[in-house]
Amino acid sequence: MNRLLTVTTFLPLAGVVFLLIGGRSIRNDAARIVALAATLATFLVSLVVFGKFDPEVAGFQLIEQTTWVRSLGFGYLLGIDGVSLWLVLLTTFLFPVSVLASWKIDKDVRLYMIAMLVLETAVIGTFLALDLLLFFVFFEAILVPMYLLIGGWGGKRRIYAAVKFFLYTMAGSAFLLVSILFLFGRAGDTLGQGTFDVRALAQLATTLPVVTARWLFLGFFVAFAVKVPLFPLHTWLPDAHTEAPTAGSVLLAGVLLKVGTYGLLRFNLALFPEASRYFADFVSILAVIGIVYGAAVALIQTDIKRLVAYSSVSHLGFVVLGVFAFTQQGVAGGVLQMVNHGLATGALFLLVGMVYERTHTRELDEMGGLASVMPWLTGAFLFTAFASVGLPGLNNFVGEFLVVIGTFAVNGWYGSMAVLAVILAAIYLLWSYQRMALGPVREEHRSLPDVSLREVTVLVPVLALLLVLGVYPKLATDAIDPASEAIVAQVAPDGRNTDVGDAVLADAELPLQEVGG
Amino acid sequence: MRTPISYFLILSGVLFAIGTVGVLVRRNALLIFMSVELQLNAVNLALVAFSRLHGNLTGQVLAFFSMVVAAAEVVVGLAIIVAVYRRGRTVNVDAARELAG
Amino acid sequence: MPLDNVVFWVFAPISVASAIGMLTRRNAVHAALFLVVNFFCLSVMYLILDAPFLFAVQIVVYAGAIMVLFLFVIMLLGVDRGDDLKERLLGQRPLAIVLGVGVAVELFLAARAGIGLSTRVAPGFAEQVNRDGNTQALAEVLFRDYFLPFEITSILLIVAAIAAMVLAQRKAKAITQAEAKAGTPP
Amino acid sequence: MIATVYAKPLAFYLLWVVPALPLVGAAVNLFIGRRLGRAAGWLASALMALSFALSAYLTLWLIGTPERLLPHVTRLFDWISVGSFEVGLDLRLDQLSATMILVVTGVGALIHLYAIGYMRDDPRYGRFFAYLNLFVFFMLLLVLGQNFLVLYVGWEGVGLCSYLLIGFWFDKTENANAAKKAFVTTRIGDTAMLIGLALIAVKFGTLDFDRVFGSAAGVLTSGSATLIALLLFAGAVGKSAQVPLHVWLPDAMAGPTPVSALIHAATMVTAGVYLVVRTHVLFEVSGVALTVVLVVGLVTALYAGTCALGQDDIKRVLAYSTVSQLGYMFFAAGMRAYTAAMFMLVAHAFYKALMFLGAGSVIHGMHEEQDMKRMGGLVGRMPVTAITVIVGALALAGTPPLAGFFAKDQILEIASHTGRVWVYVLGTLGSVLSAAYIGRLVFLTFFGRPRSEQAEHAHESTPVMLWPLVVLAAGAAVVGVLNLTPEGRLAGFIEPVVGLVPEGEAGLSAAAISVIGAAIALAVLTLMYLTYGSGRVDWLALRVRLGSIQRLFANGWYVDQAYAALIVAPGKAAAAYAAYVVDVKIIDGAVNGLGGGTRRLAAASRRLQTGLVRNYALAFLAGGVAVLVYVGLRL
Repeated sequence: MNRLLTVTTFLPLAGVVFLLIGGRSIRNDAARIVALAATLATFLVSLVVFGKFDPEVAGFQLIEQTTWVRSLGFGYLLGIDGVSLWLVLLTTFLFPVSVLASWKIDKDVRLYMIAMLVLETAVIGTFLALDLLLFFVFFEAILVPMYLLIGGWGGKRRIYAAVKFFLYTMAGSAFLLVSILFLFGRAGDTLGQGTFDVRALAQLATTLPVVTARWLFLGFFVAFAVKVPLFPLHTWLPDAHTEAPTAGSVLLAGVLLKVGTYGLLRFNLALFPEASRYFADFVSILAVIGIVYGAAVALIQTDIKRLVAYSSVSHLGFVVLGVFAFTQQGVAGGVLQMVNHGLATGALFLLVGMVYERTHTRELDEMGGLASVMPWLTGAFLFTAFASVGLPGLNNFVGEFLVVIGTFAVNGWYGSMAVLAVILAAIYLLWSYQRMALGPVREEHRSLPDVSLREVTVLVPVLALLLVLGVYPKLATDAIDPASEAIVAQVAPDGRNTDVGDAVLADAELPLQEVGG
Repeated sequence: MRTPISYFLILSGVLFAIGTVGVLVRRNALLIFMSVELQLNAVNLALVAFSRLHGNLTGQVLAFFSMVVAAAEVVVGLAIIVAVYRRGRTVNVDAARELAG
Repeated sequence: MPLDNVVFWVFAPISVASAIGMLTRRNAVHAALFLVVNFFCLSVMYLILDAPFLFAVQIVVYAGAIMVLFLFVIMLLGVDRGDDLKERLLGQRPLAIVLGVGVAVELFLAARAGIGLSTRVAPGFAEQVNRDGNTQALAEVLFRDYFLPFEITSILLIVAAIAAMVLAQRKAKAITQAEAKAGTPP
Repeated sequence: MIATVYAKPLAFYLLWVVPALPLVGAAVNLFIGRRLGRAAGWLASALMALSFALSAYLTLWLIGTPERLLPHVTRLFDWISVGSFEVGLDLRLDQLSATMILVVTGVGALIHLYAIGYMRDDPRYGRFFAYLNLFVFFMLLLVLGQNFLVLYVGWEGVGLCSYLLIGFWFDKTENANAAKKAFVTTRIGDTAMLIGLALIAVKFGTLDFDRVFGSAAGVLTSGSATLIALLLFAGAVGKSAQVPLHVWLPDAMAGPTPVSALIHAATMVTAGVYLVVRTHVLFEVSGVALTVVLVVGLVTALYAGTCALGQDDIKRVLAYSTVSQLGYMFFAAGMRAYTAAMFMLVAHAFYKALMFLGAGSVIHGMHEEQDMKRMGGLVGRMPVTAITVIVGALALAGTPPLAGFFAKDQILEIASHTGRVWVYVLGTLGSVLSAAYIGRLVFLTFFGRPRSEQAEHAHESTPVMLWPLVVLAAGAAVVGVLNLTPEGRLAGFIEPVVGLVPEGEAGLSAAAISVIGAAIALAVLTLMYLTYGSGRVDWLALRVRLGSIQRLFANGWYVDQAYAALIVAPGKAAAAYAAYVVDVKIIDGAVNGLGGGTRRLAAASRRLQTGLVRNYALAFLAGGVAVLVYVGLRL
């Protein structure tokens, strides 16, 4: 039986075992190398998954199924589709980058790396689990290493931030757990045997009373909305981002937030299609508020990390908006946008971290003119900022555009409001770049070094992907498209046209102009 | 045997209730402990009565186990009381208020 | 009136009275003695319930070993001078008594609802179940059906014995480094 | 929609090379520009020249190709493909885009050449050419795109490059501010445009030009056509600096002068005009949108003309002049005179590039002095610059037989002939203004006495800077032959794409309009000479006399200040409210309040924990009894 997904998920733990067995005798450099090797190996394995993945197939592939606790119906069920494929690739890609970016951490390196590796397993497991209980186990397992990373290696207010992060997420998860258990019980009543298998539950959930399904939807929704985070459940994010160490911020923005949007897509839409339609407007409005609000608040931040954090609130709003448009372009754009945001915002945090290592400040007012002393570093920042702003040709644009047209097909106002935030994005990112890099340089920064070889190694793959996915997004959308089509087919209201490309054909016969010979 | 089984059960219940009250009203740890023993014995009586009622020995076996466990419990419990007495020079349970919120 | 009925009506009041006696004595030694009486009455009950082996065990283990242990500890700690019976917790005693009566009433009702007040057992227990003697029959059940639990209780007893030793042990005074250097014994 | 039925046409193999050349130049200069040293500029210029040669070759091919094979479309690869919504990276060569690439690469090449001299001493010389090349790449993508999204890529790309170029000397804060202002202001328009694109995608299911335009009349109601056209026009307004989004352009003068020439003459700002012409089908379906274009163009032409009159900074005069001239092009397009607009675009590219480069030469000669009050009498010290700039100024003022004369004349003629009397009158007023401000510029700069130390010692620029001036001056002088009448050669060339020039018989005769136009230009120029060039009028006293009107013009009618007060300040306040009140007080307050409430509840309930084990036992028993009662009642 094919065990590829299990290997992908648990390979990082091999590194953990190594680090644990070695005990305190492992030196810092050795710990770093072990972690890097483990994450790189995981990335390679995930590339194998990518190679074996058949983009023509809409459903789950490479499924692995084993009974976990037979008497209770707990299963071990992994599977991958176009949506999770790219999120897993994003995860396995960002982890080696983050490990490399944490090279300068000197405090308890071994423990730090253990936390990173456990985190990777948990995140990958979250994206691959098709068994709700297994998903929940991974989902909760994310919390612990992340809490340790923020609380152990963070900035001045790290404890406050870590606790806030933990409590917010736990509060959300409580609702999730209750809902999951309810579904399990339902399955027991209906099928005679309780199950957490998402595929089986999706069948079952259609038989639920409408009101029950709506409550369950909300239970799932709260847990994921905290993670996304959707307005008004977002206030943990700026604190966590600001206080987390660089790699923590990168992973938080790059990967962890996607767990929320992924959960909405995978579970809320699939399990509760009727409730999803019922709450679509509510969720979309929250998303739009988040988009505009996050951008507006980012506008006046003086702490560069806070600024990027609020921009995440704005960008993730786009993802949710696209997903809840229930059109093929919206959902595919949303998924693509998850990947794009992970790369672009991850890169921004990497760069901010590098700047911080040099200037020892996150306050924009205490920087200025850095472009004169480190042209490459600030150039990379500008490049990433433009990607984040949605400049066409770079990755974010494609996702945003798909989301916008996907949303427009359903509701022009949501789309328009979301696009307005693009202006704000240009303002806050360019202004932050200006305050950081332009103008006269400060005396104490005059001798700061530009990027080192290690930092180039960290940045080049990420920045290259920003460009590649902008110029050739089909690389990703070829796999995402069938999956999103399947999801949309489940959830979209009957009779609605869910494909923007079909608009004309549905509306009118076209006298297409003859072109050429 | 002509005595109705329910008599034994009622006797068991009364003894159990007395033991319960004893646990609640006495302050001497040793006496509380004795009251617990009384409760255990009351239950044993019920078990044996049920054994007789159902015509098999399971209840008696259970009562037997209960006695064995009670013996072990008494040993440990008394040792704890001794240890507590050594710390506070008292076996008054009201004096041990470390858990007060 | 059959014999077993007579015996019951003799020993049941005694056991209740001794239990109440235990509850109300200030002196711990007296209370313990009342409890011994109570246990003895219960052992008689076992006898009329056709459980002679438990009758013996009750007398030997409970009335004998356990209560001796209690008395021993009472003496050891020197807490036999008597308790202050005045209740200091507001409402504790009346509430306890009310609840205790409630428990008794509930158990009474449960017995009535469960088996009725006048259910009498089928004869022939001694002939069928205890055919080769109660002890032998019990041993068969115990060592065949309940062998594993039996073994586990033996482990429990050992653990309890060790635990008692550990708990009751006086902590040896720690030898400070200075003392060790000076060579003075603790 | 790819026209590759028979053997692939020549353009299939060559078209993509046109934008690829500057892209290669950009990449090379970006990464190893520093090592190339001087060669960076020559490399960039050579690639531009090559690109121009190729464009010319392709245009010739186009002219010789039968109409039924046009337009030529090349799909480089599938860009976006989700569901049945597809966007390819498609390039299109037709008469309109051919005209544009010729202008962009031709004028662009000259500007590159000029920059070799102008930027000679800049430490980031290679970087500058990388940005210039990148800019041209995006501009070519913009005009060659076969669908809205490729156009939008170019559209945003030139915005990006203008940001980089305007803020090229970023160590001065005001340059950085200007760059940001340019990007953000144009982005406002771009955002509207993006909404328009989304609407098109939703209505048509495609963004391909041919399919959209081919079915526009059938798919769109006039209401939705108006909405889409106006949204697209908003993008054009931003990019082409029309009222009310014109504020970025004067500030964009912070960039190096070749940048000003490239952005404000040849390329970026004309993108808006190109967009309107390219998408004219949508505007025509709407009808109302065309009127809006006309009005905005006219208002801008007049408004910017007055502002140009009030400026002292030589580059700001030219900036407002550009805004004003673009207004002309827009109101031409608003009258459906697309060919006239395109002709004006071409002519303007020549003479405005010339003016900017000439101004740059002056600034260089004056040691970075840009204030015209401190110039004067430069004609003797910088003869080549002076003569070429005067040629450009005469062209701009509309003096026959230079290019500007024909361009402006045709627009006014069409206005008059189609019965739009008020448009004709206001347009003529606009040409009075343009003759006035450009005359003022020339006479203040080159005539009279030197009014400062630098002016005394000004020096002529190097040949590498002067040659482009000469070439452009020649172009500005003779490019009029392309389109001597509204139905001239250029019009005939572009007609297959945009349709015929509107005709009419109303109003004055063509000859009369030409004579009036020429007379006005000459009269105003003479007046300006008397005021500023002859030395007989104390113009400094005059401006004091004019007082508030002068200040109004100089400050661009205080539009910047109004925006700051009405939009920026309330926006900042709202953002601050969101961040410090909503986030901190309300949302976090609620969260913290929840925490505090829990804590108070705990403080209250801890009293239950007496620590008395008998209390606990009592509670335990009470619970047990209660459960038994419940069970009993259930039974």
